[in-house]
Amino acid sequence: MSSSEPGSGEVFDVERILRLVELMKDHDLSEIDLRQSDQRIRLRRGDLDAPRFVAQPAMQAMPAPAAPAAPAASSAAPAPAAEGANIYTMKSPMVGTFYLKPNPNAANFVKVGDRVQKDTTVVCVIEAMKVFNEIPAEVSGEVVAVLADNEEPVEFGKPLFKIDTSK
Amino acid sequence: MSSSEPGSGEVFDVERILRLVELMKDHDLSEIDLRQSDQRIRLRRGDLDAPRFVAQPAMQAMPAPAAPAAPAASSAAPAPAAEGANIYTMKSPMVGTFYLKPNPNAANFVKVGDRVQKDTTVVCVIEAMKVFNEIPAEVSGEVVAVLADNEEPVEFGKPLFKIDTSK
Amino acid sequence: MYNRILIANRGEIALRIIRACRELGIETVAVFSEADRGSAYLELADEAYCIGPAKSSQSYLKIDQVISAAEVGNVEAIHPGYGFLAENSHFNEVCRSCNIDFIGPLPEAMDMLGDKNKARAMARSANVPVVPGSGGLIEDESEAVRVAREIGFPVLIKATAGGGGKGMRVAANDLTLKVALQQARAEAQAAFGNAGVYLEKYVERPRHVEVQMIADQHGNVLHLWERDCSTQRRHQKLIEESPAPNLPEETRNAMCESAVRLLKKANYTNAGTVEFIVDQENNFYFIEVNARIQVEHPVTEMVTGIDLIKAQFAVASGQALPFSQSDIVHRGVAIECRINAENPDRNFQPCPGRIEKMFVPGGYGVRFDSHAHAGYTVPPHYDSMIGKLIVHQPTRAEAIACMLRALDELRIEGIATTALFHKKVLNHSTFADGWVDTGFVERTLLNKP
Amino acid sequence: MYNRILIANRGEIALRIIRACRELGIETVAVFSEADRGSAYLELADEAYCIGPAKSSQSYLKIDQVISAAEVGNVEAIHPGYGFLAENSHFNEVCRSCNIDFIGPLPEAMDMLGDKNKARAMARSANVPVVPGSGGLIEDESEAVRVAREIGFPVLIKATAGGGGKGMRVAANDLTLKVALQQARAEAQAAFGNAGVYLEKYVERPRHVEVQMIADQHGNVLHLWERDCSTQRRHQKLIEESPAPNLPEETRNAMCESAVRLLKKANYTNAGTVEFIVDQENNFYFIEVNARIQVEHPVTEMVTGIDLIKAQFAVASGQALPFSQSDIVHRGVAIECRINAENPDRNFQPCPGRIEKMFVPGGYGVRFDSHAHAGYTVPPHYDSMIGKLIVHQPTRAEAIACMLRALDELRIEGIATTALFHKKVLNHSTFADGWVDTGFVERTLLNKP
Repeated sequence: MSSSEPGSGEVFDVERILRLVELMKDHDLSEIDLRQSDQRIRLRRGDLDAPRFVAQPAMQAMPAPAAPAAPAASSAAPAPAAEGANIYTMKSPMVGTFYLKPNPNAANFVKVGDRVQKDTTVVCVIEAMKVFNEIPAEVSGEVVAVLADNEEPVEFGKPLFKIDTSK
Repeated sequence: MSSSEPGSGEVFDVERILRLVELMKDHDLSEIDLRQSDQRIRLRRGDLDAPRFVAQPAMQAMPAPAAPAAPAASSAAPAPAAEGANIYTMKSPMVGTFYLKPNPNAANFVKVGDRVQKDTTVVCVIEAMKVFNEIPAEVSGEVVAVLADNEEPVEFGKPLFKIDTSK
Repeated sequence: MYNRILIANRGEIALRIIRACRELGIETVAVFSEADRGSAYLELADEAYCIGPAKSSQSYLKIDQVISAAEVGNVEAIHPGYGFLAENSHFNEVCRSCNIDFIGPLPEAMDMLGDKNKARAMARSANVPVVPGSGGLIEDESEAVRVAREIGFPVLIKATAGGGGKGMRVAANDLTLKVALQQARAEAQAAFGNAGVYLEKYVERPRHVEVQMIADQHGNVLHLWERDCSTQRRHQKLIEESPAPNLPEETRNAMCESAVRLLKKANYTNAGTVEFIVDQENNFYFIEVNARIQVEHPVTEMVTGIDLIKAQFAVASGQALPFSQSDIVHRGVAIECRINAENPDRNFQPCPGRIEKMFVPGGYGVRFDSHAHAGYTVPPHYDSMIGKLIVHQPTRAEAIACMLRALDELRIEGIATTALFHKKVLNHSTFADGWVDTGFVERTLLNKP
Repeated sequence: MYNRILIANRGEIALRIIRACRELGIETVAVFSEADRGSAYLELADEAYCIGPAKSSQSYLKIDQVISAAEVGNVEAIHPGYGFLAENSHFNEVCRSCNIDFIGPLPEAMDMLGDKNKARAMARSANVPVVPGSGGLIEDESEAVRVAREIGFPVLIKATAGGGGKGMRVAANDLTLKVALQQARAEAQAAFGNAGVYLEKYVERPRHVEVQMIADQHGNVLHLWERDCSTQRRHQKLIEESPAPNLPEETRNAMCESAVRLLKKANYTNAGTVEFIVDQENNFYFIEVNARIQVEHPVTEMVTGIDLIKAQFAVASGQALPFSQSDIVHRGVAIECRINAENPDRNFQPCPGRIEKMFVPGGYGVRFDSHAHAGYTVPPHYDSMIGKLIVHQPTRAEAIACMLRALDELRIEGIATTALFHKKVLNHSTFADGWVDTGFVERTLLNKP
């Protein structure tokens, strides 16, 4: 392999990273931090998070909220997660029951491929405390994915739609 | 291998990192941080996880035994730790009271600079249960350091002398 | 008994309620803010719903979101814990209007006791002693002097529109009273545009003693003896214990009986606390009722052997209390130290952040209630309490010794906590002798008058 | 009381003793092997000396090194904990010959009760029931039949030179007895070169019930009620509880009184346990005395409110017991689960190694005694127990529910433990009904005859 071979490509040499990781595991290293001028390889492993309860048979914690063991901070931002440049993920503004159609017999408000207008096109209804809240699109564009099922209970921050704003 | 070979590749030389890790393990280092101009190699090992009580004002735990937070295993071997090539560290074979001289008025058994003969030269006495155990040198060579004080309580594995076996 | 309930709270009290429910076989639905996402205790709930961002006003205090989660979670009841919506009678009403039981008293009782003046009036009518005062506004000096002589000096002059100590004065005799009255009036006028003031007996070096109550829907109103919570800093409790040291038996009994009379009159149900202040002559005066479970409830659990959270569910679901007053025997001494993420060396400023390492004390007589663990990040958005260390021993001296050794064992690294400050308090002769008043900590340990 | 003592043990019991000493204001000197160097609990001792390499025979069992550490550490007494030197009467003598108190009974009592035959004889003379048997060797068939009929079938034939089940046979009637006798003889001859055998009543599905004792040097010998330790695997206790379920009150009292009679006769002092087996008809038979504090002592501490380690120091230092038999009231139900670093899925093979993460259960009624923590490495050289989870509740059903929720909370990652296996036991109807015998676990849960 090319550990001694010069060139800017070497930092990204997966072979070597692999060897470094093996080395960390074999020798119980918790961190490796290598720098040279503008180049850096930093590897950390081991104990960074909370005790995990998910393996517990006696519990059926809702995967969505409970699963992530990462520090709260990492997932704390309810801000829309940009994906690619122009894909906007619209999340639930409240906890409640998600409806894709105004009534059981009606057609869906929107389906993949539909164009939606910011603040005007109603994309779904979320029922909270017997109130049916019509939720308008947060951006203009084309619906590229519907991420929740009709009548599914959704919590605050649950991704509902992906909308391509470039179209 | 190319650890001594100059050039931009050397910081990332896995072979050398491996050697550094061996060194860490042999001497129970928890961290190595090497820097030179824009170059840096930083390795951390094991875990610094055992909760530390030493800061506790209410406690005066004996530093010697209590201090190392490294996993017990790493320091479990009572084997003499080689230092340099030819310096042998002679450790206490028992817990007891360490005496450098046969009686208060006598001269020390040995002092720095003295030559000692393996199994024959008595280098100290350790009193345990009213019994004064004469401790002979474990190797032949020249005493280069006396590491315990007269009448000091010593525990099993406490370094007592450094002996240069090359002389 | 319920099959499924929602916990409208977070942190240690949420975990405390989850624990009780698991033992009772009740399924739990937890709610959490974005800041608490991923907390380990949530995984002990059967379900957990995010109800909003970190800010309490947009999550834990948002009634519609909590109720909506309760409906989505399909629960029969909501336990509010303490703080947040626990004493919000509107929330209490909304729950019931949605056919969801609120684990606490009825809204009417909550409102009645929540209003200081109404509560005071009810106390009088239940002939529970209250701090003597002018009752109404003081019109002129002569009246002030008359009232002051009647209730006895020293007296406290309070602005009726008051708050934050503004328009407050202490007077020790007729002369100082006249001066103080004018100053207070002027200050009140300036501060609130209302010069109205009233008089109240000034209680020097009061002790804070409260009585734990539990009442069912069948007219049984029982007390679980008292707690002394005099070890405070800025009116924040630091250490609570039971029994109250150096409290004469007759005072103790009279106080507990007063609490029972008051809550009976208020048709109170579920758990609650009746707070009193006790002066240096062991006279006690009613202050207020806390219509909720309190942080320090474990102290009472240890000395009575009664699980208060389990009892709350039992009475809320309509069960009659399984014990009578005479069954409630007080055994030994329990002390609780609140472990807060605060830096005692920096004026107790909150110290949120990641707990790198943690060693929890254990062994005989030690209980630790905490949702924290190594790797847990204390969020900056909520109160700083991260755990409660409770000990139970046959005698007070043993309890103090046990608490000291437990505090030595407790290791929380990565953030500052109040653990070691508690040792200062426990090691002080005034605490050892059991003569702490509510001003002790600031006066003696923080050198503040 | 002592000012300074040495703890000749390691792990959780060393920590347990350190905790008691810190509460009593006694300075502690700990000893440790190279394998335990750096363990956190050592830092809670006032001093700690390394006394040898990992191997017990060269450290924790090395009398001269322990005594030497005691002299260097200048202590007044040695607490041996359990295991290692705890029941070594020679060590006991050596301590006293060095003017160091041994926290336990006198060597004479230890020797007397340590010898099974002497103990059996003493039990008979104290009129404590023992398992009926032939007493001496069985010479011929006719004698065997006579004795068997006398003590009642089924009977157990045991080789006098026996061990490991060799030369052991069960006989249900005259016929099988004759065959079994010959087989046992032949097997014993082959195995030990000694065909001598004797008869004993065979107790079917026995329960293991033991009585906790404490005695001072002033003739006070008291019992602290019983513990049921029938939940075992290969004679290793897994779960202990008090009171023993389904044990008739009169049996319980008779058993406790027998234990008192026996230890009085043996001039026993300090803490000890008298073990019995109880048959399906609730007849109880004396088995042996454990002349030490036991692993499961916390169960008794919870239900009696008496700290047994503190009591050991009190009586060893010459104090009279501060309570009488009538003061010892049994309250509620306590259960202990031993948390071992073993893999239940791999025939409980020991599983030493590093604990990566750990979450300790807490809350009302839960006690956890453990020296382990995140980052602690369980050494392979010693027994695999890393903690004891104890619960105390008003009723047995509540205690089981509390233990189940605590086991769910307990998280130990990096090594396998027996935590989840305990849930299998606790959830089994036989355990819930309280009819576990010493063969239950293997017969029912491990499908072994």
